[in-house]
Amino acid sequence: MNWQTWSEFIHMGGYALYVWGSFGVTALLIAGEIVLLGAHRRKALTLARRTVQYGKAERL
Amino acid sequence: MLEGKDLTCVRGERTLFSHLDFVLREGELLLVQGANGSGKTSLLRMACGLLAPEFGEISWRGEKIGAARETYHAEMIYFGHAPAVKEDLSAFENLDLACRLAGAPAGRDDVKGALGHLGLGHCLDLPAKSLSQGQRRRVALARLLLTRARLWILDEPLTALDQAALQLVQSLLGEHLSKGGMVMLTTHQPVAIPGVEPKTVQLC
Amino acid sequence: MLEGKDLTCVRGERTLFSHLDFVLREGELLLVQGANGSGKTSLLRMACGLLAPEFGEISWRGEKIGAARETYHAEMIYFGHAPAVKEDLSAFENLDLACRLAGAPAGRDDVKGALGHLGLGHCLDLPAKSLSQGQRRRVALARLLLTRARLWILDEPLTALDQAALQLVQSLLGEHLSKGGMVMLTTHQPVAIPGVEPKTVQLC
Amino acid sequence: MNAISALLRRELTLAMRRRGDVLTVLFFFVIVASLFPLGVGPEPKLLRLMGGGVVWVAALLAAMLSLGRLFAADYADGTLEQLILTPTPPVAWITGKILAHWLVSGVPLILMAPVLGIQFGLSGAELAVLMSSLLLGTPVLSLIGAIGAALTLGLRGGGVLVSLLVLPLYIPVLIFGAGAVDGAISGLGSEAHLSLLGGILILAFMLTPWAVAAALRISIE
Amino acid sequence: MNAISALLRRELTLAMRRRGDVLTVLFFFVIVASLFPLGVGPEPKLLRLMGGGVVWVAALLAAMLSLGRLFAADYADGTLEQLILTPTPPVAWITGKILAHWLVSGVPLILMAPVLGIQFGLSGAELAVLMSSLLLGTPVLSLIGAIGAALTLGLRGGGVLVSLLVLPLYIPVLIFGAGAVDGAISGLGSEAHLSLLGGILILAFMLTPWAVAAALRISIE
Amino acid sequence: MMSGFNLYKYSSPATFYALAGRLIPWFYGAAALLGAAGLYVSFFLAPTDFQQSEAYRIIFIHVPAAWMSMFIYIVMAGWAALGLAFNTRLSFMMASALAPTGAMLTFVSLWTGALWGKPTWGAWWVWDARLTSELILFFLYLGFMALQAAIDDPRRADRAGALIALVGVVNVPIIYFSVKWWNTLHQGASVSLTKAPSMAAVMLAGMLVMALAVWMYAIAAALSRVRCIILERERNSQWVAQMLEAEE
Ligand code: HEM
Ligand SMILES: Nc1ncnc2c1ncn2[C@@H]1O[C@H](COP(=O)(O)OP(=O)(O)OP(=O)(O)O)[C@@H](O)[C@H]1O
Ligand SMILES: Nc1ncnc2c1ncn2[C@@H]1O[C@H](COP(=O)(O)OP(=O)(O)OP(=O)(O)O)[C@@H](O)[C@H]1O
Ligand SMILES: [Mg+2]
Ligand SMILES: [Mg+2]
Repeated sequence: MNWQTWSEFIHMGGYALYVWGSFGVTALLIAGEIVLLGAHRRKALTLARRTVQYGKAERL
Repeated sequence: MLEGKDLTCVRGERTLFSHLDFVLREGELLLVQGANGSGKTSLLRMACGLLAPEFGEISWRGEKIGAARETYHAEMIYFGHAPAVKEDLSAFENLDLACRLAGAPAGRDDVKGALGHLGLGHCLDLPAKSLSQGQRRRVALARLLLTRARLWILDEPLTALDQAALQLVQSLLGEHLSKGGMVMLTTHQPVAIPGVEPKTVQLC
Repeated sequence: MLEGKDLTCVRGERTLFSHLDFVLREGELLLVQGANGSGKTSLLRMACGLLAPEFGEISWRGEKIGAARETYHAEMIYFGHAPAVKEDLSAFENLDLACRLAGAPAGRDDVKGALGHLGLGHCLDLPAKSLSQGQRRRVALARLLLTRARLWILDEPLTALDQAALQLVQSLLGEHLSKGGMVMLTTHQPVAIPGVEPKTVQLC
Repeated sequence: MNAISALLRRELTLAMRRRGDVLTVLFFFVIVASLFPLGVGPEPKLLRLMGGGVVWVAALLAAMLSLGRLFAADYADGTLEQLILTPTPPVAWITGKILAHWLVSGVPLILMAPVLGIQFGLSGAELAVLMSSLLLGTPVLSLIGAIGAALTLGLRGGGVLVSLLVLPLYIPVLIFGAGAVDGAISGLGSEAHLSLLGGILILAFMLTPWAVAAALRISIE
Repeated sequence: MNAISALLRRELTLAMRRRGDVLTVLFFFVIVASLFPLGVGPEPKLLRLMGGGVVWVAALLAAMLSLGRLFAADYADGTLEQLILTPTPPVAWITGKILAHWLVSGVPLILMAPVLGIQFGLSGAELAVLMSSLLLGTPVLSLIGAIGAALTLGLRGGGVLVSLLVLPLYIPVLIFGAGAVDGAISGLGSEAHLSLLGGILILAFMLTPWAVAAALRISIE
Repeated sequence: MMSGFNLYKYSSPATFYALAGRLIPWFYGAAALLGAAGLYVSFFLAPTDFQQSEAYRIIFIHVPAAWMSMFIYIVMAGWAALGLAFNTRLSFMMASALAPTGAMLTFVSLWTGALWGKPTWGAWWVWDARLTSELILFFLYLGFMALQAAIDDPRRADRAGALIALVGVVNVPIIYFSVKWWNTLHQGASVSLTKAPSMAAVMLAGMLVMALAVWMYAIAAALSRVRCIILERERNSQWVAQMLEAEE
């Protein structure tokens, strides 16, 4: 085990900014992409629903 | 009263017309006629103040339109060849913004009502790029329902419209004229407004 | 013989037509009809090979037009919405170059004759930008007088033409058909070619 | 006033709907700035000396290319005539449009500049000077560029033509902007350059809208 | 063959009738290259080191701006469809068009380059290397650029978009072109760079017309 | 009336839509598990480097991201080529779906590299060959996405994007070697990571596990995105209507 305490872990031997900057931003980007994908899916679904309703209305 | 005196129009190297006079009084319809390229659009743009005449002058209620710019523009609406509809905005946004920019914002419901009146009720929120050519022109025409302008200058407002929309526009014109409004119009199609005898300007 | 089988056309996200068949034989005129936006231009461009059908195939003398590209293009002439006239070249240069590029150079006198036939004799050497809309379309149409193509695909060749030019084009078409040529045509105007009963394809 | 705020809102909405166009200009800026090290070589000392100049030249070129968006679309679809025919004084809405253009195409450049500066090895204080010089300078680019954009409306070859009209006028901005960064690098200080840039900004802000209004009248006839 | 020579003649005639456009690109080249001494400062040693790179970057940007002329006019007036419908194989006339484009927009840059090189203090032999590198490199710019021009036909924001597509692909040309000049300046020799440029030219000449043909088919649908 | 091939072509996005829907959770799950394992290796198993101290741990995200950014570009170009060759819409959609994830990973590798460079080289960025080519790769992704965004007609967008992806992939080796050559002619900053031999195995394992995690994540993200694209494109078709009705 490399780390005795949490603060040591957080401190990363003085390189906290760089290490957590890397891992943190990566995590943020991945989370962001997942959120955007969810939004994209909701948008696509509403678009499709609206189109289907239009189609029905036109056929009537 | 809109009055043009001794107007000459030169485009490129050609003189399109010269010594042209016209007067448009309250409740009158002025029809500008002529073949393609005879200068109808040019005359209408002069009347708006977009194009300066080579000679002659145009006045609104006795003042030159260059000098009375702000009051004139507040009382005038122009409808040109291009519909001034932004492809990326929805029909609602387009009309709403057009009213705001003209300095006469309209309520949400009025805007919706105007679009509904022109048969666009079901596509208020579609971006204009997915509207057909005719539908775009209707969005532009809806401004006529909301405007309080006295003078309407309309350049071929009837193109790309189907029969129903055509009737609607004609009845709009009739109503406006009967309330003492003024209309300056060009069109290649026949117009018939009950109870109105149009004055004409013939270009050739 | 030009043959289209089971054609489907998708533009953007809309299917304009599907399962469309047509056959065009020697001496026949095929009239493609339909409202604005119904897909006439799209069908003609498919027939040229400019637009790939979503399904189905088009063949010329039994071979798919994609495979027989060179022979097909050598026997076909297309006239689209845009007149393909360069504004900076004169009428003469435009027509001369069009023939050369199509691989069938014509003599100086033939080119002049064709332009003269279309009433452009007096403006051979004016740059096309000083020609009117109708005159530009005549320059483009003059190619029909010089071409040896069997198949003519014409997209609204009659717009912006006056009565005389209209007659001329119709007689050109009649002559071409009587010599066993083929014509595929769209137009919003009525066409009457003596002795020819057009086939029609109706799009909607 | 109401009309102007409506116009601003409209411009920003349109920019949001056309995000691609905005981003493209931004990445053009980044790419052009990155071309230089590739042309000149990776020597860090040399690059540091060039850094300010290169970022500024890239900003100039990006601003110039983004001018196409300023009036062209409105001209093509007829909105420009309608704007001219509103009762609002032209100078007011023209200023609004230029402001919107700067917000959409100038501000992203300012925000991206430090990233490019780092690539050229500029330090923190130098980056701050680079950003302030851009903050004062890019509005001038939008203001002056608007004149060129208005004059070339509807002309063929507009893109290249506008560069020919506008780039020479951009040169003072370039000199003072890049000079500010150089001053910071060489330790000579950059206040003088920055205050000159501020002066140009005020001058341009007061004069150019009138010139643009005149240019638009000419182009729209 | 006849059709191709007719096409070439046509392109050159059109360029002569539109001399303004050709000159505009040339002046853009000159202005961009001259912006750098203004942005970076007048240090002669620094300028000499940058010279090759800057001239090459300016050439890249000028070539990119001139791409608008390659197919856009023919697309707008319908000539492009007619060209596609000729019996001539597309690759043949596309090569012809690109060649004409290079003659009109690449060759003037080559001829102008020594003047700019002198501004940066390059010597005679170095200028010769600069010109040969441009001679080998600018055709590649036209060839690769044609792909971008063909793909962006008729798209809004085409000008900036084409730069985003094309500039990254130009980078090898920039590196070897500017590298040749640097080699001459530093005395390391420039044969290797020039022969690599030649190799790229041959490769591009053989491959890009096919890609352009495909791109045109896609855009014209 | 419809030939078997046509039927296949029409139904293929529909079946793929459902299939992708079933696969996505598994790929996300695998990504999460592998990611957790990889992070455990990175932070707890891998010992401290005696030269770089803890900063070197960035390698566990940097290298996998760099690998995947290049790999995804190649896969994207492969789908594009398939689409152009066989005219299958699904291939084009896969290519478009991969691009944003690829661009994101390229950015991650640039970002983490910069954050690593500051403590090790003392500079956020140097114009080293590998760095420069990664930057250019980023531009290539952006160009692809910008082109597709600028085209409204999906059919044209697909094909145009596919062509530029292919042109890019032909150019990538040329760009790579030119950049490499450009840099070595001058003296560049040399990247060398000093590592004890015993460390190498752990590090390699960690990087591999993380790379696998990123790989799984990229597949999951691309599949989710392709589902959205299919839905947008096929919203006029029968099966979408049926599917939406079945849901209600
Ligand atoms: C912005 C800066 C950086 C970028 C864009 C970058 C990019 C890359 C790329 C593209 C790779 C994969 C190359 C391949 O596998 O062939 C890579 C691998 C690697 N990078 Fe970086 N890098 C950067 C900074 C750094 C720094 C500062 C270090 C360490 C001091 C570093 C260490 C490594 C190592 C050890 C590898 C794996 C080497 C191998 O597998 O061959 N990188 N980097
Ligand atoms: N900006 C311009 N510069 C030079 N000439 C122009 C310009 N605008 C129009 N013209 C020319 O002026 C003439 C008249 O144009 P105008 O648009 O006024 O005609 P019009 O009567 O409205 O025709 P239409 O019925 O086709 O609308 C035309 O010959 C046209 O070529
Ligand atoms: N490149 C394109 N991308 C997307 N949609 C297109 C494209 N070209 C045409 N369309 C659409 O396809 C439809 C048919 O167009 P087409 O030009 O074939 O009509 P048309 O029958 O020739 O009409 P017109 O009589 O007006 O010439 C129109 O709704 C049009 O908006
Ligand atoms: Mg008119
Ligand atoms: Mg049509």
